[in-house]
Amino acid sequence: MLNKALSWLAGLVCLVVVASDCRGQAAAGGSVLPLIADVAAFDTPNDAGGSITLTWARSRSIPESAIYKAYIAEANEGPYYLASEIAGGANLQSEEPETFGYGDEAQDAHFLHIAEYAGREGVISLQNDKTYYVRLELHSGNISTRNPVLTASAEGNYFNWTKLNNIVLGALLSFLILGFISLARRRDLYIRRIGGLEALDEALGRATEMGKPVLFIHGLRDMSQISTIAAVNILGRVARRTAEYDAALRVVAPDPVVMSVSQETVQASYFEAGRPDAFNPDHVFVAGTEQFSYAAATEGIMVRERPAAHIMMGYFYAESLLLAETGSTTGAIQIAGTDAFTQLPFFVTTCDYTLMGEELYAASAYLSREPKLLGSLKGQDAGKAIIIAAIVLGALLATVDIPFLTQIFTPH
Amino acid sequence: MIFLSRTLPVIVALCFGVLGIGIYYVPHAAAQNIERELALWLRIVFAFSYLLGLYSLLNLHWQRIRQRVEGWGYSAMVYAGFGLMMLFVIYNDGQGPFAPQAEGTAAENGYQWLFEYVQVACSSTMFSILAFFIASAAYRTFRARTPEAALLLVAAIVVMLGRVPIGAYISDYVPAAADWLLNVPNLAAKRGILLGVSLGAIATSLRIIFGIERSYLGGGDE
Amino acid sequence: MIQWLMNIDRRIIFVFVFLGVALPLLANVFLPIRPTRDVIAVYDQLEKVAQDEGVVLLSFSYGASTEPEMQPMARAILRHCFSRNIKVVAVCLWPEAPGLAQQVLEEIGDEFGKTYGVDYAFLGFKPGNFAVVLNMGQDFRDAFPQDNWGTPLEDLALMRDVRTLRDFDFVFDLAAGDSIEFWWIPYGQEKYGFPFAGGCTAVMAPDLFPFLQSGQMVGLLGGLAGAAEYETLVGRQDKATAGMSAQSMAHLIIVIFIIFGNMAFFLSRRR
Amino acid sequence: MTRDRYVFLGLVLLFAAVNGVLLANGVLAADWEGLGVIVAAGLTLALYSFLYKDNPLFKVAENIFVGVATAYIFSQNWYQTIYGEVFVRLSALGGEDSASGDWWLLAPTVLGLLMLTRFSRRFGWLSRFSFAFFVGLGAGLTIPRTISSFILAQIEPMLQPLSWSVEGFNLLVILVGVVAVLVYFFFSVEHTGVVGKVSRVGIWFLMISFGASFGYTIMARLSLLIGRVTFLLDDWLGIM
Repeated sequence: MLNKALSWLAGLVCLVVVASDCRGQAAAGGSVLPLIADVAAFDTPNDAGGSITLTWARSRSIPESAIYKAYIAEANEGPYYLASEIAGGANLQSEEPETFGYGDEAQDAHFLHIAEYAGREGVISLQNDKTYYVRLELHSGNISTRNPVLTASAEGNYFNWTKLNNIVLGALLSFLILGFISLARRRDLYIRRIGGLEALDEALGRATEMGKPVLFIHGLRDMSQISTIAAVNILGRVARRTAEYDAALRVVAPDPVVMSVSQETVQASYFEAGRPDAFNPDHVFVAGTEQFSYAAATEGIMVRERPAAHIMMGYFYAESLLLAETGSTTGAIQIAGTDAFTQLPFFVTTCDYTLMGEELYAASAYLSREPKLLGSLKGQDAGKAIIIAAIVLGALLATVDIPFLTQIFTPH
Repeated sequence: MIFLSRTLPVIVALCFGVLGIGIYYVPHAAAQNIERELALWLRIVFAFSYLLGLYSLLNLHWQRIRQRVEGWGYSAMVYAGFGLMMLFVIYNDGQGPFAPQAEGTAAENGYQWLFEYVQVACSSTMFSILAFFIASAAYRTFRARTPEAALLLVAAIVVMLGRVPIGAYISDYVPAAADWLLNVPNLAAKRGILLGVSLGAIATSLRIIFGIERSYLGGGDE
Repeated sequence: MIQWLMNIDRRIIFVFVFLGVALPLLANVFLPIRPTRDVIAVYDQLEKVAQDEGVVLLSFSYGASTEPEMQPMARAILRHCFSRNIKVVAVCLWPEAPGLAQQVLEEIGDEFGKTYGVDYAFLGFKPGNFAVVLNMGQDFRDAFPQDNWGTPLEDLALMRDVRTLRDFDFVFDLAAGDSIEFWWIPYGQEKYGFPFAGGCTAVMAPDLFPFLQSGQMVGLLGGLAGAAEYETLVGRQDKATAGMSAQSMAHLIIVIFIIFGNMAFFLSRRR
Repeated sequence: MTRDRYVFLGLVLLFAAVNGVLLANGVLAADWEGLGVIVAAGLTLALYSFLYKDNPLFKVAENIFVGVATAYIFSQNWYQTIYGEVFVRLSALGGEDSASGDWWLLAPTVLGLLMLTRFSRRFGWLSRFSFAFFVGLGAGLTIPRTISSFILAQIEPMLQPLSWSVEGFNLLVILVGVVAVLVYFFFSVEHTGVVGKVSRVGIWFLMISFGASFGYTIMARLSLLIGRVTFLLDDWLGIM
């Protein structure tokens, strides 16, 4: 609709230009330059208003020193004020592909946005929905040409067409993610085995053999965080196994809410394993609430009780180093899982197995089979597949000089 | 009642979520004014959310003092520090709390004094303690247990030497290698992670907007 | 022997580290520093702003816990701005930042005889993280109606022409958290396209390289080393440069520890 | 335990003696600044006592500082926003010179106040409206900007022509790295065969980047230590 109106306006303007061609006049005092071809004036698209745009054809015959001058007025008879002047070779439409496209024709046309001009009483900004009269001139040495006056008015636009790629990609990703979530509600979706979970079982087995307890350590974030929810899901699995193997389990948390949720989870797991009697709520407790006192208290448990396995899950901050360091010196098997990328290096170098970033969520989805987690994960996988395809294809096409995908993926 | 306490908040989230997406694509002044107004609202609500954090911290320590939990004396210390600073905050150089904040340096103003000599001193010391533990961990636990961990450690050593003046003393290749590691393979991995995290953020946002994720609302309705 | 060495009390290692840091500081050794590309890029950008007599927005997004890393950086950047007569507007996006920002602004402002309100302005802290950036972009006065001490912005000569983020020639964020990546780039730079760069703690620095290559950031100062490189460019050796000898020594000690520890690890495994 | 007690007592006395000497020699002035330096040095050393072992001195310093920081953060919210904007502007409402638009300010104020009901058993559900607004709007604002800044803007610089040059090689490495890391975090396919190999490459890239982060994190912590040691040696003892 809007585009149609624009092209109609442009067409009208061209007509005016053609009509005025025959009565082209030379400016006073100089010899004649040809009139500037295909001049058009219209509202600048994709903006909040307050700006109009002039476009005209590029002339390759004019000297480099030539300059274009645009004048603007609020009435046909003037007074006209200089709005802008640009060099003869500047402001090609190809410099602004988001507005004028990537076609070759953009090489052969100029553009100029006018948002303000220097009036008699200082700088005046263009107003919306007001008709402005603009005139383009070309000056070269002491000769010049003056095109007839055009009119245009600025207005606020309702859609930013330069964001088209953004909205299309957003809609596609939304469709995929929401689609997979609704699919996951109807049937179970496949995700691959997560290596870390096997390592976890192995560690629990060894703890049983050694007859020592297993220590589960929560990260610092509260129950509303995905990483904490994932940690609780994994704790459910750990508790189930320790109940089955009859191994002792200790759980430390820095937050009372995380602790009580963990208690419920462990209790439920012991119940499922048919060992409700073996559950002791005192084994799930808050070790400390401040970062370093939590770490120090947990270190104390590591050193005193010498658990056979330390399982650290959730979002960790700088205390990760203290935990993992003390933990590894006690000789326990250590398994960590965190989406705190800054702390991952410390876990990788001090733990026997580390679930990195999204692997933690995937493990949580794998264990809980919750549709919203599984569906999201699958939807994100689809998004990754699109990105991988775009990268590989786009780079290949760009190499053979077809920058089609590059243009699509350029943000404006 | 259930509609009011459960369904309506989800509808509110949906409306504002869709509005938040929509105004991004509309350059018209009307939409931009809405964005300006909403940004202001977010800012103000954010300021109140700090009070929530304040309450929850003070309440936590108050409960510990009241129940005489082991180490409750340390919780009293939180109140001591808080009370002392609050005196200066409220006093505000004699102007009281219903006036703009008073100007002054640490030498003139108890508020700045406490900030500079207690808060800054303690805060930065806390994290510098980690320097010691890193050294001890470097000595005792950062092990190349797997080929991957070995690669990690080699990269770490190159970066650690290459980014400080001593690297160039050892060889000109050290800073150059660190530079390449950071700008090429590190960049690639970080970009891969960023793309993954972005898709995750979009998925989480969608779940919130469409009411699939409600845990943030609190109140244990799920 | 190796077992004994591996099991020494970690407090002995702590003493090593303390000495490794303290001795070079006491010896006052200055090692020559070579600025890297991303630091030079920030310097060049500010030089460009100086030529155009522009205004810079300095955002303080760090708190007391990273003061030793970030404060020298803020000092070096401000010295560059004030020595080249660049006007500076400072805002805080972290609640703990104002005390630190005020300190450096007054210190460096006095050093160059700058006038408050004309050469620089300090607008204090606003809560809201990304929402403050969004708000500043739409309407700067809406986000910061007054300066830190309640003076309306109209009364500050420097602020008269500032209406939105577009009116700044350069935005520089000093970040201890993810404010560069998750507040300034998506909510500010993405829409308004101003030249943007940042200085951050070393912890954050490796995460920001993708944004340098994509051009979303002009340059980057990473940690105390970045600050030292900037001090070198500005030609004024200060705390960061002084710290570099200790930093080098401490890195060397840690690298030796890692190598030694791993050698012992493999030797004991072979047995 | 008793030995530790004597050690601490000795250290406290030593600290007092050192400060006495510093004040007597004029290294520290007997004013608020001098006192500040002494307090800061005392707290710094108290926190460092954690290196010996977790102890009451450390915990006292840690908790006092948490209290001070909490009050500081409160004051910044109070003076700049809750008083400085909300209170001042709302109390001007109804006055003659207030713009009519200011009434809008009531909305976020009410939402902010509702947030505070969260801890109430009876009215806690009211806080859900604040969170719904806050989190819902945040989620909406995030989506298009994430696509623009983190997906499009990060993909576009890779879709460039490959060439036989250093830049071309680096671009190729980046392409391979990004794809391999994405494959590593791909959960719909078993990591065997080609996919398994590519994901191995992904792990290598991840490890190099973790190494870079590891090195930089060590640098950061040491910088903080350098800052504190500089404070102790220079500002407090005056021997640098």
